[in-house]
Amino acid sequence: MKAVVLGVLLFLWPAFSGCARAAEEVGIDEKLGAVIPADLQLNDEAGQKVSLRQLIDKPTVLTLNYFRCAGICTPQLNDLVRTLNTVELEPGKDFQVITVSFDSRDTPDLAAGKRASYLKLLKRPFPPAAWRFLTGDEASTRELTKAVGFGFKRDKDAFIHPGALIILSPDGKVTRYMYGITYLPADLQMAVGEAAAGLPRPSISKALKFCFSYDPQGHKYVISFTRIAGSISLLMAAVFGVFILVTGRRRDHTERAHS
Amino acid sequence: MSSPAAQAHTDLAHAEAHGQAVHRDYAGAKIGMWLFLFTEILLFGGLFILYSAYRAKYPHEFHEASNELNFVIGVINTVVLLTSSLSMALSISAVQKGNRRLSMIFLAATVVLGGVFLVNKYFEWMVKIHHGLYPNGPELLKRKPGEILFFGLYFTMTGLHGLHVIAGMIVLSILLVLLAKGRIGQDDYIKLENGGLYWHLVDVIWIFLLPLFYLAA
Amino acid sequence: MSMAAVAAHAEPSFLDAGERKGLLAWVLSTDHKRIAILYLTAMLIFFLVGVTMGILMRLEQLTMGETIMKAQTYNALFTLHGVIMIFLFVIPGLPASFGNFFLPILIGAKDVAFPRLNLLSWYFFMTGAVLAVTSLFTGGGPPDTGWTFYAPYSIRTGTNVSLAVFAAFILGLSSILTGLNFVTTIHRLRAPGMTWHRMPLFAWSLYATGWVQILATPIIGITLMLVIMERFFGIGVFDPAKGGDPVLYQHLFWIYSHPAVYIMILPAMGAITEIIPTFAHRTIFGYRFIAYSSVAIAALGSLVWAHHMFTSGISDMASLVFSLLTFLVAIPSAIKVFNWVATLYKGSIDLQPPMLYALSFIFLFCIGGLTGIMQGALAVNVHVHDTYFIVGHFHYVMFGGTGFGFFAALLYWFPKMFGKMYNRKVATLAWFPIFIGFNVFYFTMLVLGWEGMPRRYYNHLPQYHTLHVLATVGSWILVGGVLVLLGNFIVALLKGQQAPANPWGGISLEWTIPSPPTVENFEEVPTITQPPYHFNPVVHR
Amino acid sequence: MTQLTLAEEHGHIVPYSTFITVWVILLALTMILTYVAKTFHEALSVWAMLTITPLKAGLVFYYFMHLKFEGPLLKAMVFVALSTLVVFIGMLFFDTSFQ
Repeated sequence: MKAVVLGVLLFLWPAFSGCARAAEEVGIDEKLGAVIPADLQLNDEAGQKVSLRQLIDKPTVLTLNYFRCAGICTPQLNDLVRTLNTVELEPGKDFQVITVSFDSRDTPDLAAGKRASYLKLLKRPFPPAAWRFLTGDEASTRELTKAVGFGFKRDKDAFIHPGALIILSPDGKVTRYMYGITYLPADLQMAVGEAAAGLPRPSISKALKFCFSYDPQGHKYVISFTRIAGSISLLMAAVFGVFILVTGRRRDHTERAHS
Repeated sequence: MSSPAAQAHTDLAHAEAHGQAVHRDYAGAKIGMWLFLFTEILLFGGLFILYSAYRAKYPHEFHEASNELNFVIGVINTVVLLTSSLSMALSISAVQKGNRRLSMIFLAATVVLGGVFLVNKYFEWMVKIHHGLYPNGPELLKRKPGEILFFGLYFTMTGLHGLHVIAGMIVLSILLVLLAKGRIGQDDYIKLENGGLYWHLVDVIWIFLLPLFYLAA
Repeated sequence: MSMAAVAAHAEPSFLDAGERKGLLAWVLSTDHKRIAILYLTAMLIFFLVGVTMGILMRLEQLTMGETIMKAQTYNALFTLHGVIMIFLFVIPGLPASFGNFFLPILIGAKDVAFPRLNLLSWYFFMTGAVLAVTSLFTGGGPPDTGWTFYAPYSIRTGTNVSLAVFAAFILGLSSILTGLNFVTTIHRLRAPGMTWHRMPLFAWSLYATGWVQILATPIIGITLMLVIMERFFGIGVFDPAKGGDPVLYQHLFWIYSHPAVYIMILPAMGAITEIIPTFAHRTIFGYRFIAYSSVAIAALGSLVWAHHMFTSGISDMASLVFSLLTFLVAIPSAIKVFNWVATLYKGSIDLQPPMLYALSFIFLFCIGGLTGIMQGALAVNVHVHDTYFIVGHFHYVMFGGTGFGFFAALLYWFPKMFGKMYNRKVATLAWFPIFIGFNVFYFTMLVLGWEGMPRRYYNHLPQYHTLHVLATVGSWILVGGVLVLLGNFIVALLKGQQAPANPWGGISLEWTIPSPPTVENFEEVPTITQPPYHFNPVVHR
Repeated sequence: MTQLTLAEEHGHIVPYSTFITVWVILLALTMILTYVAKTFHEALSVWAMLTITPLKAGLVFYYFMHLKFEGPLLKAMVFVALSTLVVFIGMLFFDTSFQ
């Protein structure tokens, strides 16, 4: 009965209201086929101004991170390294990787350090020019993230942001999004192949991963709260179980006596 | 464990197969109702899981947001629902004793108290909505994430509970009619008892909602 | 319909009885047997729709690049294939059809505990099905989230997710009502002498399934409702912009959906357990082990949900524990397999069609289970995550397991349900293409996945081409066999021979009553005096 | 019909006074809970919530919902359902608290 009422109510909603949308969205708002603003000025690892037009001349894997990230950025880039190690493509010739920091406080120095450490992780010959780490002022990086539909939000000192690879064609067109923080070499290979042909392709596996800030104080609270809740529920369960055993046995006896 | 005496049950199936109501399997109907209540408990359980996960994550925000709820209304509503539960239980005892008139009075009181609860709830919601504190409301979106979640959960859980109260009132009203017509009486009151079980469960859920939202400050 | 049956027995069969005629006699009937056939018909139609979508997807992979459809169409197709197959065929599968028909008969009852509720749950099922199909053509186009409706994408996408999610909610409700009905029936309506340990094992498996349906389905119900609320009101619980945590959506989703795997497989195991002793002419080995392992699978299966989330950023500690629990579930499953094999050992096996499919079930389920355990091991999981290995694995479990169990049960009980015998030679011949096609198709998928072929993509790289062609050819063989099998049933319905009351020499209660049964099932309520599967003079326990 | 449990259920009538006593206790517990939550600091009020609320729910289950007068079967079922919920919550926290 109640279910029917509920069902009818639920069914009527679509008639009344459109889809509610948050003002500022964290996540990916796909911009397949859009061309990134190629004249944007960013800083390379030596602090020199460089425009994306100068860099993008082949299929490009774009990742958006910030370098002091304590969340998913490191696992994401580590998995990208794992993928790059096995992908059957030649870096620097078939494709390149560009990592842009969306945190304006990141410096070219920091970027250079990151680059060095990730290049060290790569187990195959990888021309340094095939993986760039760029930084920039807030206005330029915002323009870039907006153009590719990458929504993130500042949270105190950290950022809440999604994890994804964005594949660009040689002329800077967005052709594919690869969501999450783990990737398959074959997937990347296909994506790069399509980017080379300039064909935008809709995405799959849209389970986005998000990066949250870490709050040590709150964390402590979690554990004590859990402990309390856990011990109480265990206690209750035990009491209830004993109770059932006791009353149940008595009932059994009377039943047997009667039948 | 021994098999239940089958004669009664096969009688039931027999009667059902012919669309007659000869005998009611009293215990069977009750088991069925309890199983249904379990699904309700787990339905709300999903929400309680979410609540506890988010409260653990945003303890301070939940604390502050809870301060904005008027706990007096919450406590008054608790008293109203507890009293309605009492009159529901009394109604069943009355019908068991064969006092149908008294049973009807108690049942009607239960429905009326349910209505009082909803009216209170309505005013409480309206104040919040008036201040822009509703999901996607202008005021709420300016708040911290934890507070947005608190109010999101507040509206979802009290709203779903409110729907259950409405459903319970409808069921109990139907039972009131059946009671008036004599279709429920001293010898066959399982419907009333099952309706009562549902109402009490709605009460229990509110018992949990009170401290989670109104007294979390 | 079957005049001979009417002549032979005083009472008409349930197919002929009743005052109403035509379609109304079916859609208004509260007879558990008619409702079972309503379910069966509807599910077989949805199954064929799902198969068609599968075939189209395989055709797309026959060549590289765009073969017959665009990537967006492929996305919609695999979502629909999943939703239709899982929610409309595999989950309701055996309980709603064979469970409804045979549970009351197996325990010596005349109907389920709540016959009207039973009919209502069929209507919920059909409503959910219609809404699910409607969601394809209306709103912003077919849902493209995959059958998991993962937040936050599912709360953002412009496609018609709301309606599809609502459909899943209604289907869940239908599933809950069926489970509730079965549990109450087993508690209240067992015939005199039918103690718990004299109950056929199919009833045991339905009992365990019923509990999982009751306790796990509400969680998905509320989760799906929250997705709808999120879409319309923006309450924020799964929206990271408002502080929500999408990982919690995955938790709640898998709390239900992993046990759902056991809702799918347990009844199939139960049906197999009925078939094996009949055709081995031997008491089932380890009755209590099999009965309790059903309950154990249901209980343990509810605890392992997070192994679906190893790459979703759950904590390492939790990963470890869930990994361990996943291995634990394998134990009761293995107990069942060992007991089946022990039953076959030294039995005089009669390789009739139902037995043939039942034996294939054991084989295919073992492959499915073992590949599942491989994923339980963490390191492997990360390697094969989101590849064809996963696709191959769950098709081995769901098609090779539940699907073959369904076919076996249909072959076993068809003569009882309709009073007609199908052509057994054709059924046996159809087994060859089905079994061979199945393995060519899905084993190739396992290999593809192991080599890194990503799932859910309409295109593939040259190095996978040969295997893709092989899989597509396998799909044709498989579907050809399935069509022959199902066609055989239709022919039997139209002009099959009258089936005897007990064509297989079974000894459970359903074989003591006429084929098809009368409305009341039993002329006289049976009194049970011995354990089930009592083939040998030696009393089992 | 001759079954014991049926006869028992038909026979058992809870006196009005029992229900009224339970109701008074429930109201008193509500007041205590509110008082504690509003006067004392967080830890104590969380503890009060964790003990008093299940106690209240238990009273409603036990008396108002007649669980006290039911057979062991129903009690066991309620136990299974509630422990399932507890286990779900526990397992989920197991993940979130280690994250």
